[in-house]
Amino acid sequence: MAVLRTEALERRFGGLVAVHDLTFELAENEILGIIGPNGAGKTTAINAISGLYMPTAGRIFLGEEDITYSPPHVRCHLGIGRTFQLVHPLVDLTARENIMVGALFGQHRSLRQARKTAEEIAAQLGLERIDRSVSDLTVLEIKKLEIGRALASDPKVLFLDEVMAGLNSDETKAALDAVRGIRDQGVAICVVEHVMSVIRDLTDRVIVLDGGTIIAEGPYSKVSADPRVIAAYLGEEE
Amino acid sequence: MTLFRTLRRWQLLLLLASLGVPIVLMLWKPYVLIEGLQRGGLYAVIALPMALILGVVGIINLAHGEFMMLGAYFAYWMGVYAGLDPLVAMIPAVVAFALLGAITYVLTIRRALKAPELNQLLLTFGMAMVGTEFANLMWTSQPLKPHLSYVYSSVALGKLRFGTYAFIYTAAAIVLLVLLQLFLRKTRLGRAALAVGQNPRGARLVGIDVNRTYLLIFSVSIALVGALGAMFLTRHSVFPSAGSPFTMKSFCLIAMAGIGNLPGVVWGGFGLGIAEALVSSFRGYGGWADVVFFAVLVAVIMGKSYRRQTA
Amino acid sequence: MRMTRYLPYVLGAALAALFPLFSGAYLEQVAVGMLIYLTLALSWDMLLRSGQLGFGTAGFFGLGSYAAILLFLNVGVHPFVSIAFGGVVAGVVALLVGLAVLRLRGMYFAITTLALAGIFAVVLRNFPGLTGGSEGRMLPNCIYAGNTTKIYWLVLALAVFTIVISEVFERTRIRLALTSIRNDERVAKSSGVNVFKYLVFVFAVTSAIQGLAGGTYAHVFGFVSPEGSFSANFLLLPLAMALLGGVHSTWGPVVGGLVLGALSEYLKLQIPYGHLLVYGAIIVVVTLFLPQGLMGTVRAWWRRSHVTRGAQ
Amino acid sequence: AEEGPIKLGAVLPLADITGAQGSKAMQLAVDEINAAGGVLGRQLELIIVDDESKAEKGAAAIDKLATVDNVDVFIGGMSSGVHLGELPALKKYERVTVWIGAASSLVEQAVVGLDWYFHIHPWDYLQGASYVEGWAALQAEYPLIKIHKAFWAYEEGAFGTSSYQGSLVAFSNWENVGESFKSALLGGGDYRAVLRHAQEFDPDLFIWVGYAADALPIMEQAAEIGFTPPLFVGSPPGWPADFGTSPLADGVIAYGMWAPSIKDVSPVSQHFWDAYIAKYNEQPATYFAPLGYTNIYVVAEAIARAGTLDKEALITALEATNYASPLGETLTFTPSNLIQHQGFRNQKILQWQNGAQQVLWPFEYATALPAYPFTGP
Amino acid sequence: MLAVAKLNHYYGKAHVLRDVSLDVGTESVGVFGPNGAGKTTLVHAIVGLVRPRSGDVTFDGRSLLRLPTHEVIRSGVALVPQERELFPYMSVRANLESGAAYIPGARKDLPAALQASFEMFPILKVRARQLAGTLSGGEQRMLAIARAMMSSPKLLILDEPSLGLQPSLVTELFHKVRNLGERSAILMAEQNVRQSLKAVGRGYVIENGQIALEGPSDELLRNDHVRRAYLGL
Ligand SMILES: Nc1ncnc2c1ncn2[C@@H]1O[C@H](COP(=O)(O)OP(=O)(O)OP(=O)(O)O)[C@@H](O)[C@H]1O
Ligand SMILES: Nc1ncnc2c1ncn2[C@@H]1O[C@H](COP(=O)(O)OP(=O)(O)OP(=O)(O)O)[C@@H](O)[C@H]1O
Ligand SMILES: [Mg+2]
Ligand SMILES: [Mg+2]
Repeated sequence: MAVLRTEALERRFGGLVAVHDLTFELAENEILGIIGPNGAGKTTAINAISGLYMPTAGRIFLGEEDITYSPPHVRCHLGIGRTFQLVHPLVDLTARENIMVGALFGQHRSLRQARKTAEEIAAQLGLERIDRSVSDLTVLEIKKLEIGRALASDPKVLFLDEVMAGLNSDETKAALDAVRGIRDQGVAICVVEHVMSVIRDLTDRVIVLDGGTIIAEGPYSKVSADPRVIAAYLGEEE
Repeated sequence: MTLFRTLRRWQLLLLLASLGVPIVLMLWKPYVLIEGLQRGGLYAVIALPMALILGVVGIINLAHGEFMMLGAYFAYWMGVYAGLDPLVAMIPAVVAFALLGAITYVLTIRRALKAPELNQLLLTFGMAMVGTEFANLMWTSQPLKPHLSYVYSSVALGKLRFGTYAFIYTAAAIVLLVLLQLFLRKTRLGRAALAVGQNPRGARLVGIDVNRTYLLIFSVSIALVGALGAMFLTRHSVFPSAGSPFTMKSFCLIAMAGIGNLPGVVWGGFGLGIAEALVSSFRGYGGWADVVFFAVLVAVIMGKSYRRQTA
Repeated sequence: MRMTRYLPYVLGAALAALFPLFSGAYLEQVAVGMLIYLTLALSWDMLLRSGQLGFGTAGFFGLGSYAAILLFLNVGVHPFVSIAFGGVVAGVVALLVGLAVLRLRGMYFAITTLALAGIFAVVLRNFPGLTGGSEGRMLPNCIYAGNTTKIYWLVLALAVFTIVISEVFERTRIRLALTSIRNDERVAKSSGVNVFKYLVFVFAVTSAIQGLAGGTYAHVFGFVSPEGSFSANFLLLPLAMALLGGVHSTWGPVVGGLVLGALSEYLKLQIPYGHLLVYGAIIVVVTLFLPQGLMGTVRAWWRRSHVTRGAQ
Repeated sequence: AEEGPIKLGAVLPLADITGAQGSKAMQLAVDEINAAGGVLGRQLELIIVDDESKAEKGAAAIDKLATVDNVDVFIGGMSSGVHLGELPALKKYERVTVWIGAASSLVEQAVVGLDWYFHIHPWDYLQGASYVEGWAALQAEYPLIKIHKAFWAYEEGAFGTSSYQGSLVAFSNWENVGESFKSALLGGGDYRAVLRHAQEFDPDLFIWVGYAADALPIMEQAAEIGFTPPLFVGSPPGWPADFGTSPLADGVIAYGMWAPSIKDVSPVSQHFWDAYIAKYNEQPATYFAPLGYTNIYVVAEAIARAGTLDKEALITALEATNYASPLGETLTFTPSNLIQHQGFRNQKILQWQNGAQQVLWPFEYATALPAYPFTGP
Repeated sequence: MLAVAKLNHYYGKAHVLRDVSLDVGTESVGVFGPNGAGKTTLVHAIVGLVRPRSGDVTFDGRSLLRLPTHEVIRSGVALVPQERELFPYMSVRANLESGAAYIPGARKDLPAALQASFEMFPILKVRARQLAGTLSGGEQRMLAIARAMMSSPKLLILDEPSLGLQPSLVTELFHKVRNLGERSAILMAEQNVRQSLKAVGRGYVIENGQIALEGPSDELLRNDHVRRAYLGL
């Protein structure tokens, strides 16, 4: 059964249709990859699903519930977690508190529980410097923080928008394991990445967006061979 | 789609209103239009230099009005000692206040730019206090104003008799707007100012001397407001707290126009001036003019935010 | 363990409560003024912790003053009840207004709250029958008949109440909510923070505190008037105190309020003519040399010495 | 405690010219009295505390003067708003208080029944009544002057409104129209709407109640729309420095308690004028200067009369005050509507003529004949 | 052309650059290293955005260390910052123009440079009138790269330029870097070690703020440590 489903989702900015007629499903325990050229509408789709932008048309269902017009915090309560492509950690909080925000408000834990949750999640993600101020953290740690905060709200669906960009191969490997670990907890995951090795190794299924619509769908091996995808997105590797 | 269409209709209505209201007023209460434009011109012209440094480069200057007040005193004493008419004194005022602005910038603002943004509030609040008290100690709180016979010149058109001089504020607002727009749009320095205001680090990385740009814009703003103080003095008295209401008025206008929108400041000034003049034109309702000022302000700000959210 | 943690606070509060024992009426009266401003400074800061720059402090202060005095004069309730009423009115008005204006951010919010304060004052002035118009209304007898010690305790209670609320804000989830909103609203929303609810909540609470302060002030000094009760002083001075002390904390505005309050009184006695010049100059210099505010500087220094010791 | 100086505690807004000059004039009087041997063989000591025009600062000032300095008498005062905040403190100490400011009748209501409270400045309604008297006298004396219709332009704050409302009752035999404007002191400065309404009303007498900052701009804007009522009256608490030099000023009627020209008819005033200029090298520009001077002399003479600082004796001695003041008239304390100890009740009707304020009424102090009607530039 | 000598930098007490030295001639040089190694700090030190505690940076024989950033840029250095640093409320076109407008000598070639940018990233031409702040992540990256190239710098520094770019553009970018490297100097910090090693002639590996390895790219490609830690082999 689908955890998340969109029907003909659309989002415009003035005359520009950033997401157009987007219909897809996310199954339980699935890791779905969304790829597509820059400006294809991937981030916009995540924003529309997580509620930061109201869709201009279409519907979104989380399980049975229609969340098309719910405000973002309600969607978070209902089980949508996400990270941000351009990370903006909460700089006046420590790393631990950053994660606690998700636990406190996403799931309405008590402070004490939230603190514990934050510790567990940090341990799970290998985030060590948990009581440091965010300004001392490296990009890698900040990305872990992003995931941790989303995870702390105990989502049913987790959107990861280019969290692995900028990691080297060692770090990527660790991140892949972490994401799989999250999936194993029963979270359906949707990853947006431009690093094909990640998509290849991680995803069960891939959707390719271009110009706001799906141009291809299927396992990575299949879509990566699709000439349209190669032309629009992958290019010829020399 | 429907949204798009209603927006259009909405804009059309606005356009009609902005043309229709003046025409109706012109026929019904010509004074309102004339005096509203004059009064609004004063608001607008004094807000423009603040819009330049607040809206463009993002420095909040709570001492704005105090610089204007000092400019007015400067012009007054130029009149006493050098026999200069305040309008002529605008020229030395520009020079003197550019210098004053530069010194102020180097000694204070420059250091505060690295600090949290709100510190500028405190810093310029302290500066405003120093300015007011300095004037108070130097010249007491007794108002000063030179006599200038041209400021009450008027023309009579049939039964309609109105003052002509105060259009100088209207004209100054428009001229200053045009000059500033040209400066910001057409000159490299102006564009650099915009860039600095949006992202100082980015500006450095394209080769802009950020510090010099700040210095320049701050001095220009102070020079302008100093000279406008001289112009203010032609029709108003100067006293130590003469400037502070204009700081707040200017803030209001800039917020109403939207940050960085200089034409909006001028049109907003005119609009508020006319609205105030309209309310005061009903005998006994002058006390509500402030409410109208604030209500229009709030309505515009709210309306814009609403449009931003739906668009 | 718990006991010792709160010991400094209890001691501080006791010391403040016993202040009248070793001060005279004069210092009490000065303290009354300082504590009122301190309350305003702290409440202003509490809203600022959500990233919202409020310029409505004087407006809600004045609103609370009027509500308290008018209820007291027309209905004849106990002064405490009327002060509470002042707080409630300010809070409720803030709640209603907040539902609309809290969609605004940054300078737009600041100016709109400033405009609202202006509207309150003008509207009250234009209903002379009820409000006494421009002249305002006067109390035949002030609270405690001017007994400064009792007044001091009353105002101290107000300040302590505000400090406690502020600490509640600091020690519960509220701090994380407000900080996340201030740092990145999108992140806050997507992490489940009901941003609007929290903003309305703090706006109403802080405005209610300002209303309480206004009601108290009006009862202590025995009058309300548009010029007196809505004076820009009740906006600008608290703002300066909070900023000078250091924002986003309880103790910054408290220290700022005490320091600036004491400084202004001291300078006034030392330099009868022109003390405001020196006062302003000190504000400028402190801003330049202690950009983090007094408490921020102390905290940074503390952290530095702490970290050094930790490293050794 | 019979040793050391007699302490007078004054509270004034020192950043304002009224408080600044008032306090200087007080010091002048104290120095004069001390130079002449003091009072009861003791020197006077004047302790001035700034109220910063804030109620809470004023109240703290009273407490300081009472408890730290332990003053014998409270003097001073300017704004009514600040004074309302000071009253609780004053009532607590119940020391003899001789106040020169605070004209609002709201204050009068607050000091009902206080036998130690002496108020020198006329209440707002007293001022109104005195102008009624003045205009009646002027109309009787100069039949050319006829007033049936009056237009009141008053600043919208407490000062303008209370003056207007205080006068309205008094002038019930005129047809009055009032309208408020925003004073330049508070960010206003455009009077044309009000002036046009006045022009339409075509009054015999036009009066504006505002501040010094409004004075010249109002004249200019009236000239701009060609508004020249036969009587153009201004009633600010002080005039701007250059008002007299403006050609627009000529013929403008001023309400006030004092004008420099009073020195021509009053030796006390002349003495005060000369002494003030000699000491401070500036001219007294507000009537708070002679008021401050008066404040000291009234208190000092009363102490001398009482022969003691005993409160009851001092009150009795103050009640017997009969001081020829630099403001022209002789000051005595008589009951007003609500209180027992009201000092001045009269204002003067002055007129700007050739750059100076001349007294038109009361006729005892008249320094010039009225110029009528006002013709504008 | 560019010589960095014994650079040391601290954030508070953290020693993030330790005696870092490197050279860039007319060639492309890569800087690799894990997150937090100090790559960004190094390039910031070169352009004067941070002031190192000791060491020296010389460019064309002139020390850059005392120069303010804008002078460094005007002397012919351009940086594609990791954080993009665009002007969010300016149009794409105005952002591009700003890349050349303040560099003496680059101004007259502005139209041609603009043309070249649009050729390199055609989407920017489509978005020319859109505000930079509303661009997608990848589009912003393109704009940052294009803006830096607008001035035809003598030395181009790229801090993780491939971040967020679609694969085809990454390939193109590295291709471009290789071509450009034949004419002007390039210093590129990258995580995508595999592809970028093909684009640069030489490389440095920074770890914990120190140069751990350096050498020609083919040598690095063969190095065990590099293969294990950065190529995932
Ligand atoms: N402003 C700062 N204040 C304190 N520490 C900082 C600051 N900037 C960076 N650091 C720290 O300095 C170290 C080096 O950071 P730098 O950004 O130079 O690394 P990097 O190699 O560019 O890494 P990345 O791949 O994450 O971009 C990191 O540990 C980081 O946490
Ligand atoms: N607020 C906005 N106003 C106008 N256009 C916008 C806005 N936000 C996004 N766009 C445009 O919508 C398109 C889709 O953007 P989006 O961020 O969804 O792309 P993306 O697929 O995430 O790309 P990338 O891989 O580069 O992150 C882009 O072309 C972008 O310029
Ligand atoms: Mg994206
Ligand atoms: Mg980096």
